[in-house]
Amino acid sequence: MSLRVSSDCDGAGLADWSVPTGKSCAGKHRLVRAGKQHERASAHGDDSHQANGGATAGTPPATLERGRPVTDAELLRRADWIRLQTVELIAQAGLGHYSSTFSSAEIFATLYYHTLRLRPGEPDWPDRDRFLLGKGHVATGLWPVLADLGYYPKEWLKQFGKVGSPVNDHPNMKLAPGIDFSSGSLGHNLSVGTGMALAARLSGRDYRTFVLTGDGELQEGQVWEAAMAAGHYNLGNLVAIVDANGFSGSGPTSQAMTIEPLPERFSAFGWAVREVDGHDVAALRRTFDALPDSASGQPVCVIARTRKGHGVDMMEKQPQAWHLGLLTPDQQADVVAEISARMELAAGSPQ
Amino acid sequence: MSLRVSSDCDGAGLADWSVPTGKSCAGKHRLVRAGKQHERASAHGDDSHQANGGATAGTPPATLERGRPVTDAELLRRADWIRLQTVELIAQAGLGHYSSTFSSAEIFATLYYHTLRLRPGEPDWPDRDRFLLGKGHVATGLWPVLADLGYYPKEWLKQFGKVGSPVNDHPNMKLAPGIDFSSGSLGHNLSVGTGMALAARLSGRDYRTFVLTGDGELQEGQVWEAAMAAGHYNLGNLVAIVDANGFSGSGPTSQAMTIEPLPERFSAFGWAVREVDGHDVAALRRTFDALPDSASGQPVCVIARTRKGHGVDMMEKQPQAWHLGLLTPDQQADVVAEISARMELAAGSPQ
Amino acid sequence: MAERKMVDVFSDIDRDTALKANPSGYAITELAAEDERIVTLTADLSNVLAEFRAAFPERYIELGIAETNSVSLAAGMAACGFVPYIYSMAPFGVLKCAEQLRTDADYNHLPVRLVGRLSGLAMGYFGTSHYAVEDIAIARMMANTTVVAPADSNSVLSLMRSTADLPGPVYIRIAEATDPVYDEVPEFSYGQWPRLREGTDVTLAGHGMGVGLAVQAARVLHDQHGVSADVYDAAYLKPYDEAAIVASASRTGKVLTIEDHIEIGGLGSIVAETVARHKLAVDLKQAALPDKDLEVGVPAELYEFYGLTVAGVVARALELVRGKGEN
Amino acid sequence: MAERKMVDVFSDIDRDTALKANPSGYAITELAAEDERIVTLTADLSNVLAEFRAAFPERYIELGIAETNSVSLAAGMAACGFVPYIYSMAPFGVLKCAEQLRTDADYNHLPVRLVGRLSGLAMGYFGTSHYAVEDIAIARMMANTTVVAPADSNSVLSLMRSTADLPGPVYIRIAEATDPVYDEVPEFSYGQWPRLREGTDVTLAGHGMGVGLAVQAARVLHDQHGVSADVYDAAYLKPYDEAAIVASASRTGKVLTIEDHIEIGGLGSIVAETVARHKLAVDLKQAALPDKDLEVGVPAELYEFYGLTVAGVVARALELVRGKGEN
Ligand SMILES: Cc1ncc(C[n+]2csc(CCOP(=O)(O)OP(=O)(O)O)c2C)c(N)n1
Ligand SMILES: Cc1ncc(C[n+]2csc(CCOP(=O)(O)OP(=O)(O)O)c2C)c(N)n1
Ligand SMILES: [Mg+2]
Ligand SMILES: [Mg+2]
Repeated sequence: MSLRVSSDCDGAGLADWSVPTGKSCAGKHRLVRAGKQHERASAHGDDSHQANGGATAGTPPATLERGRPVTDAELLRRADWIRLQTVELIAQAGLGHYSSTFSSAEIFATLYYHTLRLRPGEPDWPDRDRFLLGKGHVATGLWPVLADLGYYPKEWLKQFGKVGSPVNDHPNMKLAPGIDFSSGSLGHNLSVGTGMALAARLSGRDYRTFVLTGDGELQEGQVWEAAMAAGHYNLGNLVAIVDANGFSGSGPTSQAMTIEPLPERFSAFGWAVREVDGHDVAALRRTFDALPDSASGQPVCVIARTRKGHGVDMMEKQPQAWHLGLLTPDQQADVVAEISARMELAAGSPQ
Repeated sequence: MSLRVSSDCDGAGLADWSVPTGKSCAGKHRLVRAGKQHERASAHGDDSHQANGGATAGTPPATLERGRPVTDAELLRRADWIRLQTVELIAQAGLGHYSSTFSSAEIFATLYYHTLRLRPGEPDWPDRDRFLLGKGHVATGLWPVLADLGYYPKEWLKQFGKVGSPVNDHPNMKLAPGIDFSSGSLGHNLSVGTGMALAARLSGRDYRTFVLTGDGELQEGQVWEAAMAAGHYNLGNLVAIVDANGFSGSGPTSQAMTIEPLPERFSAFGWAVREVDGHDVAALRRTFDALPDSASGQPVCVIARTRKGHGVDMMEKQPQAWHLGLLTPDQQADVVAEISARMELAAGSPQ
Repeated sequence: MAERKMVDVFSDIDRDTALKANPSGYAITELAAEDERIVTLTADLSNVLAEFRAAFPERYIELGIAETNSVSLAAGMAACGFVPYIYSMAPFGVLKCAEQLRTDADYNHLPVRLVGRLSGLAMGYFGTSHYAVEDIAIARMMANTTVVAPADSNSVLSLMRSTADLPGPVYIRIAEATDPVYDEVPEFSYGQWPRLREGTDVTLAGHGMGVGLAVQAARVLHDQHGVSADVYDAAYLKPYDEAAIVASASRTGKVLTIEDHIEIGGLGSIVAETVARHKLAVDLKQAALPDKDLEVGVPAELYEFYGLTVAGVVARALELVRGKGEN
Repeated sequence: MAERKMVDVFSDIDRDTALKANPSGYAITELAAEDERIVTLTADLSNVLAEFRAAFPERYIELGIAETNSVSLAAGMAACGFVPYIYSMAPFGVLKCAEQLRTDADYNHLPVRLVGRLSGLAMGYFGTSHYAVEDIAIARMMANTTVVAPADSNSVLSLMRSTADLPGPVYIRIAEATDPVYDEVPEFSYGQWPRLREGTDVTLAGHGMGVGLAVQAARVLHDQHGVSADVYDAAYLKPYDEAAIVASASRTGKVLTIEDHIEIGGLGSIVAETVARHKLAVDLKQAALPDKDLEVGVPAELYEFYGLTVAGVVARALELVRGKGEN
């Protein structure tokens, strides 16, 4: 953890997200490490994000701290709200991944409304916790959340599926603030996250990196290369969440290519393993609250046992039929009714 | 296991190794399955192997059956002979992988002089056991063995390292009889072997497929994709032998990128695991003799605990320095003396 | 706006449509009935092989989302006498497995076939990670591999049949949801480009979805602009039809290539290289994807955006003919 | 025959020689002293970074034999402000990781650098699996990636220094054991090709080991054959120097490209495409590797076999000048 600062750079404080600027400081570059704040809330590259939702000039952007208080009922409602928003976005575009998004809804809700340390007004704040959507095909579940938290205006959602839109079927870090890395090709993001966790350690920052992977995604060998590296380097600041819904695109993973026994596989690769019901927000909350200290010696794999299509009966029954599809207007009305009824019930019930 | 023979093909019995010939049988192709012998001992492709060592027209080629009787002393001598031959081949070419070959010498000896079912006079005999050299950089250990068994004339070894030679630093199935698949890029051959094991099952043949992998090689994610698939398909006819010498190219695997605990990793991926001293030929023999029936439900991983450079003191002490190198003439004289002395001792000792 | 939505070419929902839009799935079932060495493999893409799986359940091998393994494993099967067809999404089948394809299949001259569904921008909606727009450039590097890009369903049938017995690897690049070009199953000669229309003013050569555009554009050019186009189906990208390029380019002096691929390394490069080596001073243009960050959207919108439409092709052809907008 | 043996460019045995033959290892140590964002990563190739590891032990990350992971992981570090240099054997660094390079580094405009040691036929002895002879073709498909191929140790230093601050990915293709071309560290302008000799009869353009061959061949052509060659160091393959090609080709009417790469997709294609697009009727030839199965042997023998020698380049240049042996 002892990076030597070789030389200082006039003027601009080069932040950890900044792209090398070369001439601007005579070729001398230093990392800004923990504790230093940088001046502008900005983007990943030369061409900045197209908008910067929450930041207001003058006032320092607010930090959403880890472990924010929230009731289980609120989280469950939030998860169902994510489902409803997803149904809308998919209808707008004409095709989408329903059941895959539904299995992650409680995970999204818990991470973004309770667990992660974020600064929506400064999306590239170097000390934010990172979240990588390995199973990038469920970005529809993330877009409404990021809009709600103020990363960008809600109007952006209306662009979903159109040429030029910053929010798309898969997330692109060059286009949408709040996206820590692009995804779409399964199996890459645990490697990317391992790199981010190593980066945290090297720059002395205490952010955590969370990577959500599909269970089918674990069939990619690159995931095991990354798992091996994270285990080898004792990256206690890295958390893999497996959305273990038992299905990949065309059927049950147990039939297509089994990935079990998952706990044994991850522990043999040097990880601490937690198994949890991925729709039980209380259990998810507790699991994330009890994550070991970042400096601890083992990456943590949270195996979230989920149901693909959870929250909509007909999808739970035929998860692979709704991996990629489009509800007819009638079906959509039924689905919306089913979810909304549950939300109202929850709103009426005591916490 | 019930392949329908859709139609018969006039004339030529298309053997399992044969490349599709298209017009020759009006587009109708069938697999030749177990029990059927094919007519010619030939090569993998249109352009045949450049020689066909043992086959004599008229007499059917002899089969070397599994579990051939051999003494431990003979196997140990054979292993040291492989070391001496390797030293010679490398001197001839000017660079080579000493310590990596030395750690596999007893494994080569046991497989080729005891375990594998082979027909050197008919290198492409469909029912032969397959052997794949995942760690292709130790082909110097294989070339003298294949020549000795009659796959090709011993004179071929004199071509080693020259442009146009069929035997090279890494094995090429298009050039050398007895090579079941080319290798060189680490991490591929367990996938290839899984394909061969599936092929055996589909065509109703009882051959076994053995894949020798380096332990550093296990850092490749593709190995785990293959391990997963072999476990999933219960390929009891597949045997992975890990040459667990504790070093990859530039240092100890434990420092570079740990692959332990190996037994746990393979069992979590659905394999039966055997651990054995990879220089103890009796133990190797017993392990291979006791392989479960091919129809059994689990691929077998034999973890051969070895020493990289085994058999030459100075190389055992500095395995990575001799991963790739060239002995000076003086060093070579010492190495040859050390190995030869041991061989003479063994020749004198009672079995 | 209905046609502007993403067409579902591979989910279970509408099996009838899916199968009609799935000629490579149809073709392999037919071929496998004749050739029992044929097996199919997918990395979580079993939907496109529903018919095959029903007919030959034991000859279908699901390999999970593990593309590199599927290529090397197929090579192993090929070395034991099988003829494996790997069905994959083109971006993950080619780009992700370039080394395995080269080292295990191509170098060993093994009859591994890769059927790349959803090539080019066909997965537009899914984002750039799902684009296969440099696959031809990569496949073309492999000395022993045949590369074909069928124009429509009938061409898929023809090219899959006629390449089935080739001794080396074959890459079959499937363009999705193309308009029909051939009324019946055409005959292809290995490495040759059918001449679909004879003309003298400008050469139009395309592959995959580019063929339909060329044919339709030629009609418009003739009917509305009095321009006579020489049209080729460049279905074979390796080997390609050098004689056809030279003959037509010499005739017209102007060549427009049309492809759902980046402007480097594909048909555009093939034609440019051929023209240069033959010292033909010819005007060249490409309707292809630019060498820069690509947009995301449903395919129809993307094709519009990049001029891969009949109108776009007509416009470029007219520029060529009228000597405008040259680089 | 000593020089016909395999030169050991990366083992521990002779550390002095290894370091002298290791300018990319030298350069990165120097750069890292100035820029603390720089980290290095290898997949079991730590030998080539001995000096860096001694100077910055905590900034060296060994990743084991897992090339794809190293690329995506580097992209993750780059997204957090680091500038990772991945040192790998060129065949495993580029071909095996094409998708990770494109999707994670290039599409995201991240400053990931890939230093491809042992490119072309430099690992000849090890067999075709170890050849990196289509790496330029693949790297050139990536819109945001800069591709350079230094001619000698001084060029390695220059090109590594001058690309260190680029905002996007860089692929640095290292040719091993080349003869010196530059007496001191040259200055490169981004995307431009230094003109090493002025001439009027024939253009010689090479990259990597091809530059030294071009320079030496030009001398022979002049002294022994009275032929005046226009010589370029085509160190930048992306972006490349279109103006230089056009100017020189127009001047000489004859261009010979020289490269340790297959004849498709590399410098030969770049020049052919440029010439074609500019409608220059020029005679073209390539000294490159053929599009067929390649031989195995130590590099020196292979270069001899494929005419990648001074004599081979002179012979081809003379054919061009005398109008013989054209295709
Ligand atoms: C490398 C790669 N191969 C294939 C695909 C196509 N694909 C998209 S989603 C999917 C299934 C994913 O299954 P899983 O990881 O279990 O996620 P789930 O949808 O069940 O949450 C596939 C194969 C892809 N995106 N990337
Ligand atoms: C894909 C790939 N990456 C890198 C190499 C270069 N390489 C050759 S041998 C070797 C070390 C292998 O270590 P291990 O598998 O343990 O084999 P050992 O020599 O110890 O038997 C490496 C990295 C390669 N051949 N293939
Ligand atoms: Mg799943
Ligand atoms: Mg080892």
